[in-house]
Amino acid sequence: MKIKVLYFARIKEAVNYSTEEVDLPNQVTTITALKNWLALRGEVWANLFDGKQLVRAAINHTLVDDLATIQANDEVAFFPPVTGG
Amino acid sequence: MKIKVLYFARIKEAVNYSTEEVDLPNQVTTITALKNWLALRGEVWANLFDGKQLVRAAINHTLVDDLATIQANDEVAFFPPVTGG
Amino acid sequence: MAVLVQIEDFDVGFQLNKLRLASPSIGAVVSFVGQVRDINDGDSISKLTLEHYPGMTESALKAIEAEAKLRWDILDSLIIHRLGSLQPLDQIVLVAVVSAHRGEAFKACEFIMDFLKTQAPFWKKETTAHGERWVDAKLSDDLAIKQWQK
Amino acid sequence: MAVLVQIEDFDVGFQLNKLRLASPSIGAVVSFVGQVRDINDGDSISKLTLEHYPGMTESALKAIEAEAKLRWDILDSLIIHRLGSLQPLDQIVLVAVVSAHRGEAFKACEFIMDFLKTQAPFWKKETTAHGERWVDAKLSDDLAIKQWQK
Repeated sequence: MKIKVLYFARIKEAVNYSTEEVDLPNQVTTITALKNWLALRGEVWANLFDGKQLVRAAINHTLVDDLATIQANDEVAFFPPVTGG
Repeated sequence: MKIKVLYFARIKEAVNYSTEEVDLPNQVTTITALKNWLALRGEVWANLFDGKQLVRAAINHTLVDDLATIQANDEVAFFPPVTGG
Repeated sequence: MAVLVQIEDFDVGFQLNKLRLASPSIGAVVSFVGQVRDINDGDSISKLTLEHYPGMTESALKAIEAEAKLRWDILDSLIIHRLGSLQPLDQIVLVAVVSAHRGEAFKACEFIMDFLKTQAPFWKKETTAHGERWVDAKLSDDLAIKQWQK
Repeated sequence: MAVLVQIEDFDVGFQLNKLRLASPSIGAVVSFVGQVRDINDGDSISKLTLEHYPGMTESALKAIEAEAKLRWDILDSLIIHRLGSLQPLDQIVLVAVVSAHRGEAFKACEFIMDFLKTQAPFWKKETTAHGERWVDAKLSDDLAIKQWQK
């Protein structure tokens, strides 16, 4: 299924992407599975999702945890803990 | 000893005094004693200090309780619970 | 740390900007503005008259500010309280506190308001269609104080 | 209940007056203003750049306001958060809450700020003499949330 993935702040700078459209394999249906699949892209991606830094995820503008389910046409975002205010 | 007594808000209206100088007998040395002494002035005064309504007291601009000691030249004030803000 | 007791209205925007621009180590500005409401205890209020105890008011408010500064890490504070004759929608009081971080300013500002309500010698008289009446102190204000007991 | 996310500065006095004058049943206006500080983690800050997640920011802030309105008896609220490039002494954020009585407005305003700090997708990058760096989230902000757990 096709989804949109967005990256923000230091994660955007690390992966050098702000937005991309990806076509997920059938077995990639959760945030955890998406992280593991993206980690296969290379060292930068593997380091990002190795669990040593906090990476927050949102689906369609709502904060979610790693077990959340992804559906076709979702907008998934990865970003560091927020620091506004 | 001579002291100054001030009255505020509904108490001022009840006793029809805002400020007076009084010369206290020797035995009147606390707020309680002063209340009892003023209560001898008549019905309005007796009603004011009969304990059925809250009457706050201050000595020299500091809130005090009824056991506080009065000294010569003190400024004593009687007023209802405050309602500012 | 300043206290103003005055008949005149005040400009909240001006006062808050003055407080925060005094230092770039200020990160947080918390303020409370009290406004005269049009209804109290079920009756329409056309006028509110504020009496106070000159001299004691200022010293009571300064003591409250000093206690707030002892308890929390705040950088400055301001209390403005009006006197005389007010109407619904008029401002009555401003309490503003500045600090490096927000938690301290929130606590100190609420503390100052809670103590002002129960310790500062102001009294309100309301004018309603039935005439004038003194406003009674509220039990809820006495209860609010309890949360600050050490 | 309004949310503004904007590059432009805001006029706190104007916004607070607009909120309180909307109704004579408002007795309390509590507000928080956040200001850019000149020093963070021991380094002088010459510039602060704010990035956000357009769309999610607005919906996150609206959800926080709605939750505050569910929890407390408040009459209205306003959140303004700035974006882009800021300097020390610049205003970053305004949260204002109006209610009949002060306790509700104090709690709701602090609640909104605490959740904004941990839930709204903003990120700060600081410019110091050593270059640029992303600001790390603070443990104290995560802890602040715990006081609001039901």
